[in-house]
Amino acid sequence: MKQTIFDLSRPGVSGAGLQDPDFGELDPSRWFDAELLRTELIGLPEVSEIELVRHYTALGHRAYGVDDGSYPLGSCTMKYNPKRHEPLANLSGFAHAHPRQPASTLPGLWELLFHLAEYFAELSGMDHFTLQPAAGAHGELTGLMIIRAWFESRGMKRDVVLVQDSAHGTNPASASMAGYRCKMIRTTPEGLTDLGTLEAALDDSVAAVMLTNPSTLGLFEKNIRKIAERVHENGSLLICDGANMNSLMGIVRPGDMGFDVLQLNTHKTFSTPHLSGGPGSGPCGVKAFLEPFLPIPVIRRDARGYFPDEDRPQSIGRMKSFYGHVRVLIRAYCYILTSGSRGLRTVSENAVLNANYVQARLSPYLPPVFGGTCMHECLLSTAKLPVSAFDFAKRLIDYGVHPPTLVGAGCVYFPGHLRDAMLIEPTETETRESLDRMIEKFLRVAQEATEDPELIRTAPHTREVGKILPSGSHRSQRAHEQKRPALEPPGADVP
Amino acid sequence: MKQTIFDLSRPGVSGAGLQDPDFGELDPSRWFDAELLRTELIGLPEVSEIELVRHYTALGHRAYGVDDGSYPLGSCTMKYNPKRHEPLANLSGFAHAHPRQPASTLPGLWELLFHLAEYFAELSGMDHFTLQPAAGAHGELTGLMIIRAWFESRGMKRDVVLVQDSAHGTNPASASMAGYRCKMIRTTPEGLTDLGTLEAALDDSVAAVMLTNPSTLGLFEKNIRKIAERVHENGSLLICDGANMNSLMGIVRPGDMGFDVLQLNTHKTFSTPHLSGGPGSGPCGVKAFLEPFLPIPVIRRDARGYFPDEDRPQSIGRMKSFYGHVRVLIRAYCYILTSGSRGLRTVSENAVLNANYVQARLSPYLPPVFGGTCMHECLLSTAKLPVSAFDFAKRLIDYGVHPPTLVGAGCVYFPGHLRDAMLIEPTETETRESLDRMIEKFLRVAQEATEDPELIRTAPHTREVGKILPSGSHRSQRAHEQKRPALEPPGADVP
Amino acid sequence: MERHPEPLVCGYNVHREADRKAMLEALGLTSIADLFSPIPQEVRLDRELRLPAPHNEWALGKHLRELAGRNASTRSHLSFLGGGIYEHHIPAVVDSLTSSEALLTAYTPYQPELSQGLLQILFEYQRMLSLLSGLRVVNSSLYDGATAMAEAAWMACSATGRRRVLASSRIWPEWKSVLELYMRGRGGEVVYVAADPISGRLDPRSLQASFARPAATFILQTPNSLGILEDIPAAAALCRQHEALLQVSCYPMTLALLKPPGELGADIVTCEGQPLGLPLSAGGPYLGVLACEKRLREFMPGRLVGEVRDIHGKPALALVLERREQQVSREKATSNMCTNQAHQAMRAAIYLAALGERGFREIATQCAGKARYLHEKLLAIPGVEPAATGPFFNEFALRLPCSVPVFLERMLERRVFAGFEVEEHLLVAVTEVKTRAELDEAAALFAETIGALGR
Amino acid sequence: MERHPEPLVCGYNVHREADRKAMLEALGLTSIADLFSPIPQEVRLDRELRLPAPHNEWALGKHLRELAGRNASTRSHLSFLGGGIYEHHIPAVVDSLTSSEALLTAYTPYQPELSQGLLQILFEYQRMLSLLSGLRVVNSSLYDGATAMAEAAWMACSATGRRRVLASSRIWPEWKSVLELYMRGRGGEVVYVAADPISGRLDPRSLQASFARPAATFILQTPNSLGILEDIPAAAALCRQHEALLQVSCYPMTLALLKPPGELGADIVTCEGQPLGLPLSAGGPYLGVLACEKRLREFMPGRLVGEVRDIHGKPALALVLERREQQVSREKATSNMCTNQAHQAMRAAIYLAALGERGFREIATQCAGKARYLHEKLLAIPGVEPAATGPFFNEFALRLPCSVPVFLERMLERRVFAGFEVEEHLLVAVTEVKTRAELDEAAALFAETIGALGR
Repeated sequence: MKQTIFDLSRPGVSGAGLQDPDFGELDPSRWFDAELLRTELIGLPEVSEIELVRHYTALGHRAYGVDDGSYPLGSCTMKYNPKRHEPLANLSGFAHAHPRQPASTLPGLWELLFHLAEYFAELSGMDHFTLQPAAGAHGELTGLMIIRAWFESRGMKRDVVLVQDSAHGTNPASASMAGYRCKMIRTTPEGLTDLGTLEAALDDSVAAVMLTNPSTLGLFEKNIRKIAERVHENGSLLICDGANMNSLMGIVRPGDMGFDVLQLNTHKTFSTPHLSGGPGSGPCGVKAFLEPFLPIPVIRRDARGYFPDEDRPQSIGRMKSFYGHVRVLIRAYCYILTSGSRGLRTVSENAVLNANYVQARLSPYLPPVFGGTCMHECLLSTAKLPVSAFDFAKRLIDYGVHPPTLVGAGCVYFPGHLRDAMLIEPTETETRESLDRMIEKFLRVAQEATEDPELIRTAPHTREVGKILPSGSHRSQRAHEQKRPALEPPGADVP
Repeated sequence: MKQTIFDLSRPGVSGAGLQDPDFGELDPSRWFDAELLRTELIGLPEVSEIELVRHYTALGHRAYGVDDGSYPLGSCTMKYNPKRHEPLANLSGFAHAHPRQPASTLPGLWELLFHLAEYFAELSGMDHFTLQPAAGAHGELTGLMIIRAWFESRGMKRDVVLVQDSAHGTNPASASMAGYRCKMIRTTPEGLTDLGTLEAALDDSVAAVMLTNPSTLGLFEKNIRKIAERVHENGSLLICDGANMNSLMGIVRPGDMGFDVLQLNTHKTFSTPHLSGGPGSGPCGVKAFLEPFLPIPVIRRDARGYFPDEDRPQSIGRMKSFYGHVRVLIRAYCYILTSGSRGLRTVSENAVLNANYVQARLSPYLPPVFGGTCMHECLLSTAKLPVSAFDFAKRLIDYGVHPPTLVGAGCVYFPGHLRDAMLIEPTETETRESLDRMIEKFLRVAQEATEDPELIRTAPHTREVGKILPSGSHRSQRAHEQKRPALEPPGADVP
Repeated sequence: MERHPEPLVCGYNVHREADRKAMLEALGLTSIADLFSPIPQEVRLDRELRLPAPHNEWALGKHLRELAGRNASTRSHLSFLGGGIYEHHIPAVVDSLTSSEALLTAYTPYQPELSQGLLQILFEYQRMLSLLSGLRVVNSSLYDGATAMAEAAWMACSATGRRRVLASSRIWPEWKSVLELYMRGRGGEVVYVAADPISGRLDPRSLQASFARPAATFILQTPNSLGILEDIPAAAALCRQHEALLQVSCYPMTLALLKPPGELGADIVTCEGQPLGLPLSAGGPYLGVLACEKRLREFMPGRLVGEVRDIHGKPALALVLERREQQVSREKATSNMCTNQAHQAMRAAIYLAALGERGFREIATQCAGKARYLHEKLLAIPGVEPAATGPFFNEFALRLPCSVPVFLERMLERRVFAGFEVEEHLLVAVTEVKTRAELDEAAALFAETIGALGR
Repeated sequence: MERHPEPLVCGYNVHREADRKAMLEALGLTSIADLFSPIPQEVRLDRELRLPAPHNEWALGKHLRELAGRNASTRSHLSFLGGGIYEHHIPAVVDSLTSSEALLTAYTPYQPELSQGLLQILFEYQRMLSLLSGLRVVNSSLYDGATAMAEAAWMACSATGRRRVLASSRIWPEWKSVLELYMRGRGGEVVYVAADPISGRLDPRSLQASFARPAATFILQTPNSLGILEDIPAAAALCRQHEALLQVSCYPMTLALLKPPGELGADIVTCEGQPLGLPLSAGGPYLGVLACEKRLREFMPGRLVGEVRDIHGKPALALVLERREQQVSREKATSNMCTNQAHQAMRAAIYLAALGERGFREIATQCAGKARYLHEKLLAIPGVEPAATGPFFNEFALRLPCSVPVFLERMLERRVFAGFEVEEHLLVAVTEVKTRAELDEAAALFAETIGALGR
């Protein structure tokens, strides 16, 4: 670990002068009672601007982004983030507008958001969208709260949500936050939702069935129409985790499959940057009958123009303090305007093409778990190799490839028997040449694994720190029969 | 060498769509005669945006700037470049203004430039400034052309310029471009201008004497007033290479020393970034009697405001197409406004303090060439060590320190007997801690040099390429008795 | 002249038609349609999407500049808006350092070996906010101040096993809405505790009375929605007495000058982190700050960066305590947090480091000092009175001798956002970016407008 | 509360007073004044500098925004200005990639071991401009188009041993001034060669006549200052006949579509590189492009990046042929060039790579196509006539039935920069960034204004 900024502190140094000569030295003890005032220094570091810049420049170099190379992190969709969006999202009329300005002073903002919601609706086949949710998981929660409000408005109490066992961890967690009990639906040997299990689980306690389609196993639910029928016959609603919408654009729409609610992840489908972990944005779309329940405000249009409507008695309320992640949404809007309908369709086509290409090229050494055509990501197994998927993935780091998604090292949870699976999502922005280079590296690691498994198990060997075992994944730790040495308390824990 | 962008080209790929649907497919052959039109492809590379970004991001990481660490490049003054200047220099009213706009539409620009010229005048003790020159060397040329015009206006022909032997190479080169013959003034054993040699050289062919003060050896010319007197008695003018003005701010002014003309280097004194080699800016100041000869336009103020004046019959004309490097000058203006008079004085004080501190700490191992107090840079010798200054400097690279200035590897030319000297300029933006770390590294290399000189001679060892011998410095090549292997023709030379 | 292959329509697709053909061949397929064979025909879209025609980059720029240009902003108007979101100066170095390409385009640091740099910035953020809040554990971000308050309320419920949440009635109205919605989901109840009508502060007797039934937590916002600084120790004492956790939601700028809530008895501190170097952004993205006592760590939502060791025993940083999180514990997780506001947390860390101890204190002092300067001038206007007697920081509520909405409209015509209406009062915020000339000008406009509107 | 040491006044000085004291002690000195002992008292400044009081960052920002806000620009007005500098679209990716901190804060790559990345970008720039110009050697930049023309004129003088320079009379007037000044310095003579009054192109008979006395070079600008594309082969033939070098100074956008001058007989090509991804910047900084035949390389000013080998024989990049340069050859150098426009050259390289072969051609085609669209509309206005019959690219001269200055002033009132006056004609430039709607609107305004001004 590099010296922290605290280690560099030289008390009494400040950045470039901040004083306002018109006010001079001000003394807070004149304004606040002594018992309110701090009696000791806070302890913040004090450095000059050059020290600040060198410290954070060096840290910024010690990270790995899409701009640095391959990032086939399955289900996370690390595609290229267009540079042109940045200055546009930073335009003064967006970046420096205060959320409490009178609505009449932000007509350009409302117009943009209104149209963006329309585009999302057209893409997904839903009727209305809220752009308020802060991230995909927040969008899931929004959808579930809307479903809940709808049942309540009809005087019905249903307290179960059915979720695929391969779902993103956010799905059951969101259901739980919305006050639902979760029941898991088993995956068939083909990787699809088990229709029998689903039908058996459907009773009048089930408020909703939540599916990811294509699933987190990279497969399209062939029976989706039948599933939707059964769910609706049961009086339940069908909610889509739209995280994988990036493989469907212009080809098929969740709304047309029978989903009543879905959330989108702007970074996965609309190329907003992931920013080391966020902020993201998770717009939530609903069919018309659920529209009254959308969170406030809803952007509407009338004769005078576009405006945020808060006068919505059936609304669930607010999911966050203001309208949404405006400067993230602007990037998604720009992406749609740049791409157009054919461009977006090509995005999905190429995402699927790339995943199948990687699957086909690697399958002799890393066989696909489910075989057949995959969608935008492929699930390959290291079971044939004498090393675990975890070890395999860590070795890829030495070759400048970001590891694929694994249990405990990504946002997808695989059922137990898939612990040796890697979910690989190349994304449409990788060229064939780039895929070939990446495939070459996978193959090299596969060869090394048979020739010198110890080399793989102790990788990475080329980074400033060696292999770090995951803290939360007991399964993975058991698999390696290694204990994580001396887990320290989290960083904020100041001794 | 990394693959070039040409190697990555995939014909038929274009960046994000550029077409204008309102015009559709346009056909140039309808507008231009066939013999005018290209018949073959240009051969430009074609890559998608992600390939472009990854290529140039990787190249951007393979460089070393002030933000990365110590950069004690003597006479080049690699100080910290404030980040706040960048967005201000990019404001729309500067960045998107066309130089052929009517002057009346740019009042803010003229006001800024007018005041900046005033600040430069106050700082340097000159009476008037032109902000037109594109870089320091261009400013020198401007000053010499003004001197030439002044002599011509008085019907006098003088064709010699006297220059210190330790001067920047730009001084004699500029004199030559202005049509002067150069005569060199020897440096005394104390590193100062030899007054005797100077007096002997002064005759009625001498138009000007050009001095750098403090000199490129880091020393202040104690006899500057006497020199100025003699020069002026001879009917010659005294011109200052103001490259080292960064050590004098608020302490002494070249105008008060007797200089008639000087140029400033905005990156050395006013922290404009050096940008891998430019653009810079080299404002040129003159005493009042030379004002009529300044290049056009000159920014003036009258009752209606600030404006560019082109109606100046005695002007030398234009040094470049438009007013100057506006967006570089804005940064210098911001620096002055942030610093104020005391801040600028402190800059010079600390620059000199840091240089003397480094000199004092290193002198047991790397003795100063001239001893005594230096100004903002110190000249140390590796003569006591069994390796050359060139070898020594290259080893510093392995420790993450940019080499100091040397013959053939920097912008200062040292007379022959100083070939083992290193000119070290820490600048005022290095903390004591940072200097101590750098000094530690110098000492480590000095120790290595005595213990394992071969290790030093073959350094650097940690970069993607090994030591490269300079192409131009025959002296240095002879010193090492190594020939540069197979010098290829320059890059643009397409086979 | 040699003809180019057909150009690609879309900007961010990298394959030429020939590439696609060759790749399909490698797959033994003949057309792109074959790739989608798992999708039943009957659900497919049989038309093109109805979206605007593709814009080239400069057409896009013109369009966005036109939209942005129609918005007013704090750059076009003189603004005294606050209410949880404040117009602070953001040093350019914050933008510069956070726009490093890797920090912009990296994923959540699930792979610590590749991510030591970004983990360290988050680690430093956690430590800085720990120092500011006076509590030992800080997570590496939640969505915003309102959701942080709501998540923290649930933490308290989990830790205490109770479902009843008390909250000050003077919480920003939007935040109340979020809190209620989150608690409704999990079956919790929110009960508001009234304020004292004179001081504007929480009424301790009301709080005492609200504790008649056990509660998981009491949530206090300071400064409250009238701008009044609350009495944290008084609330802490009552909470301790009733074995409830105290959550203090505060404006982080106050933490520069005032005692940290953790020291005064708060078990949980939440903030809207926007004032720490984040642009106003017309509503978002912002930053949810969450700090707590060590014993509450198990109940905390979100990511935590901590010190670990690599397999060679070398110290390193990584996400820790992931067993609380959804990717491990699924429906039993403390929260569904996945994507958080990591980049905003980095901004906050670099903002605080750029100002440093005394710089941060200077900014906070100017906020409070300049607010007092304007406050005094406005109280000199006939008919203008303070809405409450309690102490304020940099935002204050005034009783006007005229209709607040009409006043605001008149001021807007003069290109001034004069504040906003809370409980029929005018709430006015002042920050360090206002010059004396601007405050004088504003005061004159206030006087003129109020004078014209009469009584 | 513990007091801080005294704060530092200035933003970019890093020493505290205590640091300075300790360092002085280490030097055996007692005060800062001791450091300046070599400076005689009698020349020292005995007062403080008279400069504005220090501005904090937001005061600085407000001041600069106020100044910038009073300038009109191509963003506030509809502009048809050209004359060597053109309003082209700059892809955001160019700004993004060139703002890498190392590229912003590095020095000239004198230390190739530390600078392979930036050397490579310059190397790629040289190759791209070589392809565009049709000549084998390109340096890694000069200040701007005008100084490049002047430096190249001297190259020709050096190479031929002559001091007489012929130049087309239709060079931008500012460039003529620079050329004359540079040549005056070195004792050269500039003789202008007249154009044909009908076509607007160079009159070959005038050129032939000017060669009556030997000349080092002839300089032809294309498009010329009336916007007319010149006949390079005709000039080349005459130059060859008289053993003079032909320098063609051209608008780089024309090189996308038209034959490279090097192929048509030019020995030297210079350009103002601004159109290749550089902002208008109210005058600078811009980019001087210089390309030449291999045999002229020894006479070239400026830096050259070339392939070399390290001491292990591994290929690398470095500055080469430095024996031409001032830091080696001093008064015998080809020029005094030291700091050049390296960062602008990098921008040009990334701009060209971002567009690529067909993208660059598309932009150039739109420039010419949209210019023709407006040209046609303007010629339909009664009394408006083309000023010359020769072919144009994207800038054209019109004869107006009214005073050009008065017309321009009227158009300015409508927020249109309608062009500028050259030889009593109006010179109008159109680039790819103009939409059809803007061109239609402009044409209508032209018609209305000319109509109102009458004859």
